[in-house]
Amino acid sequence: MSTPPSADDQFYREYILDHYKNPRNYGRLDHPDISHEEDNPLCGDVVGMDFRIKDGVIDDIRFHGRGCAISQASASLLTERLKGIPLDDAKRINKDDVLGELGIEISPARIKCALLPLKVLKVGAYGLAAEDEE
Amino acid sequence: MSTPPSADDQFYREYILDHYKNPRNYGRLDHPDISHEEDNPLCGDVVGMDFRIKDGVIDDIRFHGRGCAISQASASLLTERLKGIPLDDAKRINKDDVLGELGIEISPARIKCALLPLKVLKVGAYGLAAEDEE
Amino acid sequence: MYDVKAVRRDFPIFDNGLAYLDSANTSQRPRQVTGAMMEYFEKFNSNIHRAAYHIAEEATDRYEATREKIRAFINAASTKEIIYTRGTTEAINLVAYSWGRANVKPGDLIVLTILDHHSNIVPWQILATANGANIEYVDIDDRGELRQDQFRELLEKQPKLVSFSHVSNALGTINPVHEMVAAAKAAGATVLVDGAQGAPHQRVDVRDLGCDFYAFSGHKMLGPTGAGILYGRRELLEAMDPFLAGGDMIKTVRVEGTTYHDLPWKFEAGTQAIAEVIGLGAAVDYLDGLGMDNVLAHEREVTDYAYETLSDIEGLTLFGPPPSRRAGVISFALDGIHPHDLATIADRDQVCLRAGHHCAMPLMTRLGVPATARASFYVYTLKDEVDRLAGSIKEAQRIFK
Amino acid sequence: MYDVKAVRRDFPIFDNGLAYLDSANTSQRPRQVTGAMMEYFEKFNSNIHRAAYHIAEEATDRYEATREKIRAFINAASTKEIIYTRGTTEAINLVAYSWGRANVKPGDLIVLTILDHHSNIVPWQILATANGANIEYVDIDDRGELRQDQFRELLEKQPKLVSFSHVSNALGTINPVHEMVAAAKAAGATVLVDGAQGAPHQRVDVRDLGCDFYAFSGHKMLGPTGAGILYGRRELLEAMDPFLAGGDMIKTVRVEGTTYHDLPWKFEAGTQAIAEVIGLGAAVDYLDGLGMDNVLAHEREVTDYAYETLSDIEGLTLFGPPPSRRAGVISFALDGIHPHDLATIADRDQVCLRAGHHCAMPLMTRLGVPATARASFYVYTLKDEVDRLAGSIKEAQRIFK
Ligand SMILES: Cc1ncc(COP(=O)(O)O)c(C=O)c1O
Ligand SMILES: Cc1ncc(COP(=O)(O)O)c(C=O)c1O
Repeated sequence: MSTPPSADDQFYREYILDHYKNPRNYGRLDHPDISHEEDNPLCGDVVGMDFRIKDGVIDDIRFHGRGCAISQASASLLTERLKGIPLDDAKRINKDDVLGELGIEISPARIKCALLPLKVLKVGAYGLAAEDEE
Repeated sequence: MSTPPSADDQFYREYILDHYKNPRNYGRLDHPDISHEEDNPLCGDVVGMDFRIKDGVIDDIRFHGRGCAISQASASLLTERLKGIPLDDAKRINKDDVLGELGIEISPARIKCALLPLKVLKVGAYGLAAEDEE
Repeated sequence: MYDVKAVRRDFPIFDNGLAYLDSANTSQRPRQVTGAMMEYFEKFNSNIHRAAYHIAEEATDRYEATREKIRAFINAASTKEIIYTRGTTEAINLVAYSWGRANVKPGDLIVLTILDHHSNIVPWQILATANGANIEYVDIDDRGELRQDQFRELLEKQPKLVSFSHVSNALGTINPVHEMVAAAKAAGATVLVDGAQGAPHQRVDVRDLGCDFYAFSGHKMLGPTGAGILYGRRELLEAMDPFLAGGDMIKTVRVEGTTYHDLPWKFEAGTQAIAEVIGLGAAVDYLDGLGMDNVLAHEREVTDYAYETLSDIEGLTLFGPPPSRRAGVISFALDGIHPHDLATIADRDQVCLRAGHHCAMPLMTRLGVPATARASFYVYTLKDEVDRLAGSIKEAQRIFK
Repeated sequence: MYDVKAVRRDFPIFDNGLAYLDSANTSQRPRQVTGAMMEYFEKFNSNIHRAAYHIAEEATDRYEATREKIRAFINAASTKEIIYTRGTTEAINLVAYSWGRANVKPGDLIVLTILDHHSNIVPWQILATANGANIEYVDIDDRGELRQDQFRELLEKQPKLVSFSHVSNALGTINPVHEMVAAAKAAGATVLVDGAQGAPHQRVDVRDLGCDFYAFSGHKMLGPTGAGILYGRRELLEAMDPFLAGGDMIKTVRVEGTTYHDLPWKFEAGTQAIAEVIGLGAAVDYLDGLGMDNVLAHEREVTDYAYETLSDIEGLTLFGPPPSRRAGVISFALDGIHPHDLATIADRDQVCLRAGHHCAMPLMTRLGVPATARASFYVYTLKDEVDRLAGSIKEAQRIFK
């Protein structure tokens, strides 16, 4: 049986709340090289990302969207990680990296929120079939 | 809870078996005034009746068909009762009369068998909607 | 006096302190219901109809007894008008396929409402596309109530079908069904009422209502999953083609063709959800035992209390009409806190809260919100659970300060 | 060693000496299955998907876990290919509506067999009428086996669809499904196998079989009523329109139109039979625990014994193939005794026997009998129960002497 997270757990850690309330790289880019948005229709979360690519490297990145703390903090954290790295390296970022970065235990019901930004990256930057990332 | 009929009950009484094996008024009439057949598709029982009417009286009657002991004995019993009575009296014969004549306790699953001959009478002789007799 | 504590003792799931505030989604089931199912499984488990042995007769009797209980529960004229389905969704789809495909013609108008559940929208969208019909949606006003003026205007266009919910699952709005059905019938429309949130919570009289179809789900009224009801006026059901085909809905099958069984079995193909229908019968008995007027009064009391309690919380927006015109459903939003985050925090306090679009995306779009948090109540809900919800909300506000 | 006595202890219904010989109709359910349902009802009763609290996560996990169990049970490639339905009948109707309406064209040929269950005939008759297609039926030979020569001839006409049962519920005939599917696929047909009497009784590998669809019912394999399975090849399911529409099968719903959810949920509209699906998962676990090879071997042993025992009775006619090519089903007739009368007499000895057309009227017509008596066996059947059946038959012969 799954149990509810205990009252003293750290689900909403300070730095997650911080990323939620003060998102990094938030906004839009003019004339981005890549721009892609995904939503999670089941809960209404939306995340979009704009990329500027120079010599195969993610030179600049912004995200926009709306939704729960998990999806928005996850997007903020992901953009921090993506900024300045080669696209090829970005390609290798996976589920576990994203969940590891969040550093909290995420219940099955919320895992789609946490992974929505990664889906934006994969589908937007590589045209991967969305569902393969689920 | 319903219980199975006990082993010593008289479900298949002698006279029922007798009517089944030696059906009265069995066969067909030439040029009947009324002829009607009904089947119970759920179990495959078939009963048909031919009537000769004279001055409003059932002058002669025959039944044919195939099926379980209950339906065939019930048909045989019914024809005995019908023969020679005015059609108007036949009209008044109902469910309880038929079940009473059979004189055994009939389980819900078999009641349609028992009443099939009555249905033939009602629908055939009076054009009543079949289901009203169910 | 309605004794909610006594009621709760019939629900083992509450033994560990769960505050279940999601009954509009699915209700809990009392021992009486699961007990009736277990009795079937352990004493007379068998298939129904055309059986030649006693346990199958017992199963058939119990299965058909539920039909009479349901008939009486909604005051239908005949058990022939009571069709078993998996739930409201299948019931509406049955009508969309069997009645809709044959009766809706190119250019016909279907009137729905923006309040409706997806199950009462998407089947009609598919039908409209298949048959070339048009759909118009009645809008809501700022209090979340259907705009009756607009409804009347749409009726002037002589819609073929009008379908709307008795009660909105997302806002709790109780629609003026009597007036709406009467107006739609006067306009010549066939009328379906989605009673998923109606029948479980108040006395329903389909003859008095005058609708052609009324659909509801057993699992929202203390019954098990897997069994629900389509009520249809006999005349319409008689004229309709079957929906699903197969064992039990036929009279004769021949290579040359097939004749169908009488109502209601014409619409019940294949082995039915026998245990579930028997469980549903026990649920109706249970509700009858409580009395639907008492059920309604109890829910109203809890809803009033919740409305008041939540109104007092700063930064909380309530959606929908005032408590006097709403059922036991409260949808709301918190400033700066997404409903999902609230639900996760409430879950830590063992408070079960729904967060999302409640299968009513057109309504969410209309309200301009992606999702809401929703608390919903039933026969077993305590005011104390409302207080616990308020506590969770305040905790969320503290975390997200 | 297969310990049937131990198996029987898991089935409380046998405590009072019932000889249940109607498992082809519906099976009994062990404690493990009803226990899994009760656990849901009492511990984590809630609706699935999109839930934001832990009991709903648990319910969702268990509900989806059954899908993986079923996938493994029939060796499908992906859980996306496993669609929950109410049973075989709904599964076949789903294909007839969603695949059939879009793909079967005027003049197309549908090949069925005279052996089939109404659920695998009537949906296709309706489809054929709606879309202007023709149906041809493969006949049987004198032993009740499909005439393969005729089947091959029909395949030369390049049918659009071929649908037949894995095992006949009326005669127990095990059809040569591998060969038949391969031939039908080679002829370019879409192939549905009605596995209602297949999957419960033997190891099934849908990939090895190569069929496009495989349908079966939970209630015939120790699971509760209300849950069954449609397996479909992903490619076909992806291309198909949804069947029922409503909550949960959509991605977005807007006034302007709707987008559908991914597989398998695209085909699961509205609140599902959650408790029943969870129960079905426990049934698969139970069968896996016994081992399907052992299940088959046990049934074969009982069937051989029954075939022999009944063959020895004078005035008894057995229908169908020799035991080596039949599943645990024996249909027979007694001279001068209608099957219903036999069943009633057997019932007095607590022997549950089916009498009727077994939802296979075209087959009865073909055999020239209105009905047969049928005994069918499963994991819990004892040879002793076969002896009791023989006793009831002799008692009937004494009464009707
Ligand atoms: C061969 C066959 N097909 C289809 C069915 C229909 O299954 P269900 O009644 O579970 O839908 C049955 C069950 O009787 C069957 O034996
Ligand atoms: C108003 C309304 N209509 C229809 C439905 C669909 O009911 P079910 O999921 O039982 O088919 C629901 C349940 O969520 C509902 O609240």
